[in-house]
Amino acid sequence: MMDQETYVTADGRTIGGVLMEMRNISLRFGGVKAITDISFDIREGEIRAIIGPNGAGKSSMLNVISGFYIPQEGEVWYKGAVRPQMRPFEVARQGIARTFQNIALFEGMSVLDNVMTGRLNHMTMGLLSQAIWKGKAEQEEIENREVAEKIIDFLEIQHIRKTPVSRLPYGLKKRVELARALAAQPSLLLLDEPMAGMNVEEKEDMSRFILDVNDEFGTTIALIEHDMGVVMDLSDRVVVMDYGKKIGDGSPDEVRNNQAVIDAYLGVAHD
Amino acid sequence: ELTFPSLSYRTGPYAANGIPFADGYADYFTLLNERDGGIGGEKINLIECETGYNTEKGVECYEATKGSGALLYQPLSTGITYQLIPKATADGIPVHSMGYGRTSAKNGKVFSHIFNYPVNYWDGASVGIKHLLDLNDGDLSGKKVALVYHNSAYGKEPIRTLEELAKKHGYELTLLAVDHPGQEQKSQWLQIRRERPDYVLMWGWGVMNQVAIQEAVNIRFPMENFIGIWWSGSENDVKPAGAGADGYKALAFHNVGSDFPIFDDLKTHVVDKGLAAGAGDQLGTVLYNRGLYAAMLAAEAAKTAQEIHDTSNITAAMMRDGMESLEITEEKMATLGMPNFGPEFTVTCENHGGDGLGAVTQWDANAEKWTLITDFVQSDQDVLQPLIEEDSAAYAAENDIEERCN
Amino acid sequence: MFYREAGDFKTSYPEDGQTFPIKLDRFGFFAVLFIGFAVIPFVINDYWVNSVFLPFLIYAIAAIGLNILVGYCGQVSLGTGGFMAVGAYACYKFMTGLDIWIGGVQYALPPINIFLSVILAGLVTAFVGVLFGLPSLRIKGFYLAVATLAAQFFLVWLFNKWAWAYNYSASGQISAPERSIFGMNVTGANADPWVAYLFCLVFLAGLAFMARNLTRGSMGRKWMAIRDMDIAAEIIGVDPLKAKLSAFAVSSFFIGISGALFFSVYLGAVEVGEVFGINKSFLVLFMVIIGGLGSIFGAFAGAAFLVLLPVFLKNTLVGGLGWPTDLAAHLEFMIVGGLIITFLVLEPHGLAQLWRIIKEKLRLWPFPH
Amino acid sequence: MPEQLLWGMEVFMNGLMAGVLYALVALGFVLIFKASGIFNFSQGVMALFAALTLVGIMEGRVPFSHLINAVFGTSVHHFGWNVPAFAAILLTMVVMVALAWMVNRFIFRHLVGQEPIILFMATIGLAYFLEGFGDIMWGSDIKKLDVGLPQGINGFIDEITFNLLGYGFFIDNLDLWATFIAVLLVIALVMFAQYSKHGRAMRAVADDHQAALSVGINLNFIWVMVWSLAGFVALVAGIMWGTKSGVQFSLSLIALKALPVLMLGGFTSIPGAIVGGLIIGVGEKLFEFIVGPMVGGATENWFAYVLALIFLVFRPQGLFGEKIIERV
Amino acid sequence: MLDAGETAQETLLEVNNIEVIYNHVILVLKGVSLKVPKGGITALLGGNGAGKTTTLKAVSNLLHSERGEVTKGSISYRGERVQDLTPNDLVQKGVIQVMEGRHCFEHLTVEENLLTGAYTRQDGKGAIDADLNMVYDYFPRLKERRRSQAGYTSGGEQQMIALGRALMSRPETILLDEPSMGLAPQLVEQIFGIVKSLNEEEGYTFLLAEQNTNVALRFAHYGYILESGRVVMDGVASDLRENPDVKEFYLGMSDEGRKSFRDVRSYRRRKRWLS
Ligand SMILES: Nc1ncnc2c1ncn2[C@@H]1O[C@H](COP(=O)(O)OP(=O)(O)OP(=O)(O)O)[C@@H](O)[C@H]1O
Ligand SMILES: Nc1ncnc2c1ncn2[C@@H]1O[C@H](COP(=O)(O)OP(=O)(O)OP(=O)(O)O)[C@@H](O)[C@H]1O
Ligand SMILES: [Mg+2]
Ligand SMILES: [Mg+2]
Repeated sequence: MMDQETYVTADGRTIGGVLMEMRNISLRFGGVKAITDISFDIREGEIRAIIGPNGAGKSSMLNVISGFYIPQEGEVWYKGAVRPQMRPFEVARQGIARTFQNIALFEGMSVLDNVMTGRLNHMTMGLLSQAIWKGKAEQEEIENREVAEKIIDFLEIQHIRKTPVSRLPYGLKKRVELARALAAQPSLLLLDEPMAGMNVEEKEDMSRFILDVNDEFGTTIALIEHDMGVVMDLSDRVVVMDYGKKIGDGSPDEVRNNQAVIDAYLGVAHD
Repeated sequence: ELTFPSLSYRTGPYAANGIPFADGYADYFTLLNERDGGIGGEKINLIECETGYNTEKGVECYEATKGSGALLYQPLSTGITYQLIPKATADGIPVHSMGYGRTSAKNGKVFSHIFNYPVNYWDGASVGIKHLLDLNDGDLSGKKVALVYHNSAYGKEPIRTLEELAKKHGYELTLLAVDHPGQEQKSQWLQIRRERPDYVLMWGWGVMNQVAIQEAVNIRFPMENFIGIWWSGSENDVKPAGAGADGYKALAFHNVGSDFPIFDDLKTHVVDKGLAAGAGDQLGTVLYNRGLYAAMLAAEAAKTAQEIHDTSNITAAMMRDGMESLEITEEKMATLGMPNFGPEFTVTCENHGGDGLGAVTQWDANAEKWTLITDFVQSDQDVLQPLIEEDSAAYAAENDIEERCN
Repeated sequence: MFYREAGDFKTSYPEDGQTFPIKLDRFGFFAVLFIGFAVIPFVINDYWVNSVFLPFLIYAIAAIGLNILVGYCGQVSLGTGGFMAVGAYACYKFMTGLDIWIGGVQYALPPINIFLSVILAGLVTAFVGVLFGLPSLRIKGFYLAVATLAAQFFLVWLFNKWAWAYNYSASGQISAPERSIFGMNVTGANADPWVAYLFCLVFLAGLAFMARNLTRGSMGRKWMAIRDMDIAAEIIGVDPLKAKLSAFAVSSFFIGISGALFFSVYLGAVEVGEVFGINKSFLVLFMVIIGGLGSIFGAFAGAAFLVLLPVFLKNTLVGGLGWPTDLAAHLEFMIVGGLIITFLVLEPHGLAQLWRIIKEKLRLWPFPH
Repeated sequence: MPEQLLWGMEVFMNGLMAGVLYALVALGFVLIFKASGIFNFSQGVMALFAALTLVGIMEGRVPFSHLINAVFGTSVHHFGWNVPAFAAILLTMVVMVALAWMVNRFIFRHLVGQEPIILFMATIGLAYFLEGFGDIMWGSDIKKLDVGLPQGINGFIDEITFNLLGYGFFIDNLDLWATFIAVLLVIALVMFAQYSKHGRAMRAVADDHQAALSVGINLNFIWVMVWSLAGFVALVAGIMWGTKSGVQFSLSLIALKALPVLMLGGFTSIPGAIVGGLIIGVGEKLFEFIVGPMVGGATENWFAYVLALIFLVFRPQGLFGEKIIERV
Repeated sequence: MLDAGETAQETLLEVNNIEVIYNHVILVLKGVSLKVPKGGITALLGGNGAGKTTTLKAVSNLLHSERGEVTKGSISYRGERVQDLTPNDLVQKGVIQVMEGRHCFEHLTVEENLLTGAYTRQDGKGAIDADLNMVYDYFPRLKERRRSQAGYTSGGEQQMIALGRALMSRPETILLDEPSMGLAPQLVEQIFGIVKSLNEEEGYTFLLAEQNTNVALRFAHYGYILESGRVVMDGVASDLRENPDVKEFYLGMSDEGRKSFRDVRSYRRRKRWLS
């Protein structure tokens, strides 16, 4: 079932084999069926969108991927093997980073510190050497700081580097969250509505960032978004969910013309 | 000028007890100033410092006052006393912990600057048992005695003594600890109700006393078989239980009530002049009398010191000498207007704790007053003395102290 | 205007990450260090040491420790008093020669040097702290705060009952015997005030340095992440077990040391229920909050404030105005309570934040926006 | 029946009764927590203050007499009249409402939207303040409180159980009364919080101050109302405990007995306070009865907390508390 | 109710040159003035951090709890100064805000959340129930979830709750902060449809802050554009829609029509009206 066949997209990116595969996932909360028997895969290097009406179970799906929700049924395959049940932080250490729909930044810390938390899994110094600081710990800190600063540069948030996150407007917070996730240098990046609450200009910026990340670092991206323009333009393949069920899966064009998708979600055929 | 700091606690959980003591202590010195112009012609300077019964504040008070020529400290809390034992000794200032503090400080050979005359807790335990012996024609064998105690260093003090005495007199001892603050004692009193001890002794403090007495009333424990230590025997402890507390007993090392000539003097020279400490409404209460008594002993020691050193302006070191040579006799007390106010005793270099004379008082709920129902009787020195030797020796060893008085 | 930071550029990350990035601050810091180590020891007397400096230094250590747990890691603890007691009793056992019974045989260590005793006491407390920190994995917020009271009450009860802990002394109190370092008495009644002062200052300086380093590095970020949003922290890769327990360990280490110093250097004799009761827990928590959660400077400010304020009030009300002591003490309660409220209303994030805002204002002064 | 078992049963029943008394204090905490997310540490001191005020009014004491005397050199203590208990309780309630108003006006109005720990700290500040204030106002002597509640062993139960089992159970009359009152209180409060408009608004405020403001809930009104209710509960608790041990400073420490109850029952649940109280009461009494003698007794203080802790490990929000919502 | 372009209406809400400072030091609004005519839909547009939310909060007096304050200028409603009123007074006067970022009462059920919206109403249970049904008609999804705690609903569902809750108070003026955020496209249309119908049929006045300029300008009558705390442009919605800058930066249209998000190459360009 693992198909490792790779191909090259129209704009010259290489899409690899299957990186992650969800098999027959079902998730219930008491009586609420958030996800019912959904399967789909994410291939290496692609931008995979998940769309669907409100309450369809998209965020829940991301939570399953990042190990926060444990599905009652189904398996998660990652890098060619079934992922055993593990705690979310272990999932993160396997190279999966994400952003959240309701921003989950560390409000009490500065932007820089928030981005640096993304580097935590790359920092290994023990308690004692950190307490003494001089030497190895400082060295490690600086190396990671350099990575973080690069990402801060990349996302153009240098000017707010030292600002406490709680003072930022909504849109910038989203960007900082992206920076934090990128700082982890993940192999799979999950984005939950990264562009909610942005105007077109900002969405353009954000799109650019996402494309560049995908391009430059080869990061695989799974993304939830309600702006159809963005989804259709950016993604290689789209999964459509409704009421916890999968109602469509395919290239943007296929999805766009799928009657079930139009009925459940788009309302009108999107240009 | 003679400086006496008063480390009082008019606030905090034990304020109700601290206030009358502090008032009595202060009023006595005011009386001396007003009536006699001080001690030996030297005016007394009383510095009150509020500790709130808190050890750290006690330290602060000590440090703040010791520089001003303080002659004597009455720490009024076991915790503060323990702080001050080494500190005051090093600073050469005597400490008088009257009816509390470290019992083995009685051994003057080890504790040069600490005095705890006229009695200590172990004396208290022994006097209590003596009273029970009296009630039972000298035989306690087969009787059950329960000790309800505050679960702290203070509360645990009598245990050792009571255990020794149990061996000697053959009674059975039950120990019932009550955790601070002691608002809930159902468990302890249900156990008493079940096991029906013949007598209950109590080492309680603060709200624990009131609750214990109330619970005893509730389970209809015969109050005359219930004896508290002197810190569990003030008006504060019995009044909340109302009529039920009638007959409750408590130990004492000084007399009660205001039926002494000195109270007339206090009235004319202090209260009527508006010089009374606090609200001036505590005269004659048990703890007021205790403060009065403590001040009297301090003043007498100062007088003795003035005589020994032949100067009116004594120093702390001289004060210490005076305390070590203090002699309280009935005549002395009578001339002071306090006949039979406390036991007679003498302090010596070896013995800083007096002769261990205590008495029993009883509460009359109708008249709302305490009365002394026994004479001052001596504790069982045969049992206590070895314990004191043992404990003080341990302290001496731990702190490299050489024995004095030899 | 007065407070300048413009023109103070950083060209490397170590420079940018230093504790006092602004020259003026750095200068002030060294001045304070100099005064603390080289001036004060020569001018202080018993009163200042015992009433002001020792409690300040020792409480500052405790406040830094608690701040790590509450301010940085977000785990509210009301067990500080109990943990200080562990430090105090451990220190007592080490300095008087720890005795252990193994298989009916008693082995006794010789008394250990006071400096080491204090550090070992800190380590023992760290261990106990981790034990009581375990529930924090399940229990959060105020539930945890109340749960830590279990530690508070249990530990105090234990040290009251466990005769081994107080070397079977008749009264159940522990008293610090005389101990010295470099031939100078640190504990006991004959300790010179300046020696005791320096002894505590060295601990404070060392620990503050460590706390600062821990909190600015990856450890500190883990803690803060857990504090701000524990779920998100876990999802981005923070192991909550390790993060919380390490915070408990480090914090308890600090608190244990402060307990050890509190007992051995400051008070000299301790009765556990009274000295390390729940009020102590609250007092230290106050310091942390008044000073500012998540700020080392705040811990200092809070400790200074709450040590000095009562002394100051007492001296003015009783000494200066001649009020009766009890009225003064009651008023003190009201004033301390009132001030706590006032500060919180003025600036909920504590003195540290107040100071930050003043700086920001100074920067603008005298021209408003 | 073996004696041990009978005793155990007696301990059990008394544990239940003690638990009710704890629950009375815990109720006040729950109310305020439910209505504002404030963990009101001053609840114990409020009970003390209420009881002090009640006694003060009943005995016709002059408030602040000590201060007045110290400043003006006068000697006033009593007005010389006595107020009947019922009227005094009403007057005390007025004072508690005034207190609630001031608490809101001077403290919490300024702390809207702050983190819970800050609010918690403010209540500790308030506790300090009230402690000093209560003492200055009414003096720190121990006062006897008697509003006519009976105390002591209930003869009826004693007799019945003696006839049935051969061992008369000890049940305190005061405890019976406390139980009765507590049950009434809980029923009334549950109705109020769960089914009234203000009750709903109150829970909304606890969730999100800002949003509550935005839908037009009058925070000031809600808070004054809730603090008044809590003041009333404090008064009831103060009467019960004050009758037991006299009115004095230590009364404020009963808060510490209420905390494990609260934790076990859940901070937000009114019935939880009662159930928690019962479990804690029985648990600590039985533990002291069975295990206490082996470890030297006085275990109740910490055991209550440990017991609550054990429950919490399995249910982190307490038995009846609202589930802690964990979502991202 | 209002035709685009019509301005001769009674001004309901007037914000006059206000300045807002957070935390005593952070100056956020630097003199914002705007007018909201009765019965109109006025849109407040602008990028992230422009100050839209702050403006709305200044009006509804919610700044206080965020440690912000209006230091200059005035705000009046029906010609009456409202700066010193409590938010609750304002709701009683008929002004209610739907806050950005949902802000539901997590522990209350969906239905209870909606009912809190009716807190200030005095017109009886019947009327409230009727409105509840109206909200459920608008958002059937909420009806399905009415018994679950709001904390467990999805982001979009929470947004519906927030909106529905505001409707429950039967206000005269609604301040809407980013109503479309996180909603599925057809729901966005639907919500604006609701806004429009409430406006036209019931005469509600709206002031809405919105990032989705496209939709906002389609439904609004008048628009203000904020940039870093200042109003940089205002005008009738239809005019704004035709403005080339607005077109490019806010509507994402260039001369050639809509650009693909893939083709945007540079991140940041300067706005012409600022240079
Ligand atoms: N922890 C939970 N407990 C109970 N119900 C839940 C929980 N998490 C999600 N749900 C429910 O599951 C459904 C799917 O939620 P989810 O957040 O995945 O939706 P979504 O597709 O992300 O919607 P939106 O676009 O509005 O964010 C919703 O109805 C939600 O109420
Ligand atoms: N509580 C606060 N403390 C300090 N600064 C704040 C605070 N809230 C907002 N700000 C600042 O005020 C400015 C305006 O923020 P505001 O939230 O009003 O923007 P907005 O236009 O609503 O943006 P968005 O579209 O992203 O929601 C921002 O620069 C932000 O940094
Ligand atoms: Mg979602
Ligand atoms: Mg906004």
